[in-house]
Amino acid sequence: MNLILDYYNYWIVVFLMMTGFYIVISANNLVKKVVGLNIFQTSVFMMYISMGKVAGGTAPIVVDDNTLYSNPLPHVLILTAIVVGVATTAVGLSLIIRIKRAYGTVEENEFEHEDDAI
Amino acid sequence: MNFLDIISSLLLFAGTFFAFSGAVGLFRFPDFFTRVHAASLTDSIAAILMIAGLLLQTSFDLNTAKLIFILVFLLITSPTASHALAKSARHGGLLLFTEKPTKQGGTNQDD
Amino acid sequence: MLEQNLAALPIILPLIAAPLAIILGRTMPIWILATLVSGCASIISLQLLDTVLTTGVISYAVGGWQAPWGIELRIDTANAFVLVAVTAISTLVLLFSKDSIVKEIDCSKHALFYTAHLLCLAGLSGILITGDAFNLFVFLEISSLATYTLVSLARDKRCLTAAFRYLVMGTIGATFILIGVGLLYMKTGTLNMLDLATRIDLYDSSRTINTGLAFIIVGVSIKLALFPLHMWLPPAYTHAPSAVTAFLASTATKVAVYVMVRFIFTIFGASYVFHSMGMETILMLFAIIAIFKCSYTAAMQKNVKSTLAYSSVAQIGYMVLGISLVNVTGLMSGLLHIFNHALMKGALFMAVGAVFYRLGSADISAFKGLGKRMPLTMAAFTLAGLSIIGVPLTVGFISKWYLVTAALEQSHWFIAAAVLGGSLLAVVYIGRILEAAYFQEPDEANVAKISEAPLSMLIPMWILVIANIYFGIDTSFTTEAAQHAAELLFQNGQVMEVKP
Amino acid sequence: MIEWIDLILLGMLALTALRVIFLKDLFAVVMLFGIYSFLSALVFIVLDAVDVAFTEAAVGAGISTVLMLGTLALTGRTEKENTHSKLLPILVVSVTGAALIYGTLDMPPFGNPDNPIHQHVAPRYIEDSPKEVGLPNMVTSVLASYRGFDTLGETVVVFSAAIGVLALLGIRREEDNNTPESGFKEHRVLQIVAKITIPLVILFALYVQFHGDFGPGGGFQAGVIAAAAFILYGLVFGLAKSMAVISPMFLRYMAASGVLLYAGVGLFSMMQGGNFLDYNLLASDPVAGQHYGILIIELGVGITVFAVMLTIFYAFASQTERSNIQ
Repeated sequence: MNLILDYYNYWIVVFLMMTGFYIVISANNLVKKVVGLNIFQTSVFMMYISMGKVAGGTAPIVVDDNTLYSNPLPHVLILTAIVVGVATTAVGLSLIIRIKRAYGTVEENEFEHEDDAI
Repeated sequence: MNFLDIISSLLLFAGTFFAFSGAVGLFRFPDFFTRVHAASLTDSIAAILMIAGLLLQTSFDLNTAKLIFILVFLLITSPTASHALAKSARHGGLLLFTEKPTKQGGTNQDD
Repeated sequence: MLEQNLAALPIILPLIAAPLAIILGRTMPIWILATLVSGCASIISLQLLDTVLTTGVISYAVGGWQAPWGIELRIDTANAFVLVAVTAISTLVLLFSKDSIVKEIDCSKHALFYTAHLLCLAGLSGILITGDAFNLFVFLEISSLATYTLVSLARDKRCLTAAFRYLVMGTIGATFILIGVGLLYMKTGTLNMLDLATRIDLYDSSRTINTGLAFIIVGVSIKLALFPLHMWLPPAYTHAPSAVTAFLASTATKVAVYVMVRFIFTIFGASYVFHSMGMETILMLFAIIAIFKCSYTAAMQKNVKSTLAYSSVAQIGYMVLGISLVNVTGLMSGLLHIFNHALMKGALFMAVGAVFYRLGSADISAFKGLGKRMPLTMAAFTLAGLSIIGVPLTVGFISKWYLVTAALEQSHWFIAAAVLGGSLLAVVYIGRILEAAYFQEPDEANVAKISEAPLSMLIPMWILVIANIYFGIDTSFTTEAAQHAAELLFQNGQVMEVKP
Repeated sequence: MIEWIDLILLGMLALTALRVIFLKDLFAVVMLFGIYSFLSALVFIVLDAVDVAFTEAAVGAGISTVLMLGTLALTGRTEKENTHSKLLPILVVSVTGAALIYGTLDMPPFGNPDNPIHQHVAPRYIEDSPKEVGLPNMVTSVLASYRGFDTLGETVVVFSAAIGVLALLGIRREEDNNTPESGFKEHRVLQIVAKITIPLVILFALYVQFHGDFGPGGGFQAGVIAAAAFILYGLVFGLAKSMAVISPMFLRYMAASGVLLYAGVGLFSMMQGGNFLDYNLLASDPVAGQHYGILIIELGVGITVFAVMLTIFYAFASQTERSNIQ
């Protein structure tokens, strides 16, 4: 029982990560791949934030001296990582738009076929 | 539990009820326009009731002001959003579920 | 002021030059700025290597905050050595690209090309210099984003799909590294590499740390294109503009190899990774498969760029093989090969770029008869090709020599044999191209437009070729640096102390 | 109580993510991603990461979703039948997942204050940063000062994204009147409401920008919000009008100057004889110096993020208009 209470959060987050990861590697449509990538990354962020939580703590903004604060460091890291994520998403989506214009499709097997034909 | 708390929880409860019924409507209603109607319920009355309930929980400080701002903002934007949705749908040729498609086009389908 | 901040400058200079380039707006001034900055960075990194060799490790606290609270930049011999290669190649590629990109990238995008190049350089230098595991991830992403952009700049539409595949694989790799670093952080509470090293020792057998190691190794393996996670690399290198390929092939994957070395030796410690986890067998296996499988595939390609791209994957196999031998000579041969391979592949891809500049194609059929028509370019190609094969008096021979020595030290006869077998395959794939260049007549249609490449391309190409031969004969500089770096890395992880 | 809310939210996240796998309608997939993002923002709030939640809501549910929708408008909204074998992905995911679950077994328990990450490094941030840096919001202190180099890197990542998008798509400025007006041309109500709300949104962005020292917020969130205001303007009044207000070229300069502002603070502190980004030297009093430093670099971040987000929107939107003409 203790095991479950200690780790339930991480287990669900692992499940979410793997769902995202599965979408990335199994999807044939490029937009869906990018969605999967985002779900994967967002779930990793949740893992980081989960470890920063202190039971009974509050957000790390000073209220008074005797408050228990959650750990601010994971928050900082994830703020950075979110930004990195959106930057990657923007570039990925731009590539998709260009691929659509060049190949007329955003389905991986279709343009792979065309690439092989060239 | 004092008087304010009771009022506040009543308001919150009512808000939850409307939010829930809005969600049910979103799934159960027959066409796009009625669904927009159901969805706008959550933005308007449910939001008003909930924020009112929360207002009673504050001690009339900065948080109160923030909540009021949120409420005002919601009251401006959410009806506009519903309006824009419905109008675009109508311009796009979506018909009410009671109407029949005519020769000029129009469709009952929504997704 | 400069003296004190020297360690940070290789990152800061290109980092500031990139936005400046956007403000400048015109291509020519941007090119001058980029080349100057990159040149300064290479001079600074030479200076840093010198300092590190004479006075020892440089530690620089960014923002004045001491590690582990702030971010530390930490330069020892290993990263200074790779940094010299990266910044030098970057400068030469910039010189080379001025004419090269005219044929391969739309005019309106030249300014963006140089900006992205600068960003990529900043990212790579950041990865090399930083002493903080999360900061490494941030710089990894800067260089990756710039790389995706660079690859997608070519006119051939296939570069788009190649760049997208690269983006997806690269992001998965980076996310794996992020997960791995997260697990380490969770267990140790720190992100500073040295601090991590001391604190990981406390939790050596923990399952969380084991998983962290696995994720980091897999993530980095994607980034460095270790077989079988290399599938993104050949299309990206084949379809990217030649100048970009020349830069990436000789720097990006090499920096990833460095990251692997850094994580294995400095952070986790060799004894944990290899003795407790048995990683060496896995790495060795994949490295040997990479050498044979990819050398073989390289020999099957119609496109010379594609041949060289597969050859790169095979060469990465040699580096990983060196690491997996777990002795100083092996690691040294790996580091040496990072440097030497940068010289060879830079020269080779520049030569292909020059051919592309004249003929608009990099197919083997385009190389027919070039031995007479573009003698200087093909001579450069030949010499660099001999270096890839590992002919004595070239740098390729030196790194393979140490690799074989390392294998024999461990009495792994079969590895020594594998290295020689790989060289034979290299003879095949380089030989095919040389055969076309020297013993076949050019196609009628091409005769008219073939002439020697412009000087701006020949000069950087020949600088690299001469370096190939110079460092093949006078090996004292490279071997001493690599030896020193390898010894230091083996000592690391055991002696570090962190102030409370 | 908190645990239960956490659990319910995580459950909803799991359902959303699973649904994405099986849906073929990409529009719905993207909307579900928006929901996923919002739900994860709620999880972040439950776990006390208010700054992160703010960012996730603005970026994941806001900007990312808008960009994805913009892409869908160009690429079509249904996914075709996937003929690839599902076996390999399932195998890879199972192995990876199993490795992670194995890794969780030695993890420090969730929420326990004795965990190593709460004992090492972080206590200094919690105990000393209000004195050393002088800000109540520790996240801002760590972000902008202790790990300011990361944040510089982050700003550069955003800048690189703009370079990437510009290189890939470019921004086409249609001066002539051939450009079809935005689809909302007839929406009088929308236009009026937009006129009322846009100033409020910009005001809010400024509040977030300068209040980040005391509460959740900071340059990044502010930049995104301010960009959202202009994106709304562009959507309602048409791209051409929006570009007349802020031209793409000006945005390029803005994006570059934000990074330069940030790096300039670092260079200045170097000139004062300190290390790169050492704000202590910006004023005679270290704490005041920290204050100035953080204020300026946050401004730099805000400017760059605003400019880049709007640039990306311009690039995407001008693609849509272009395909409308064809």
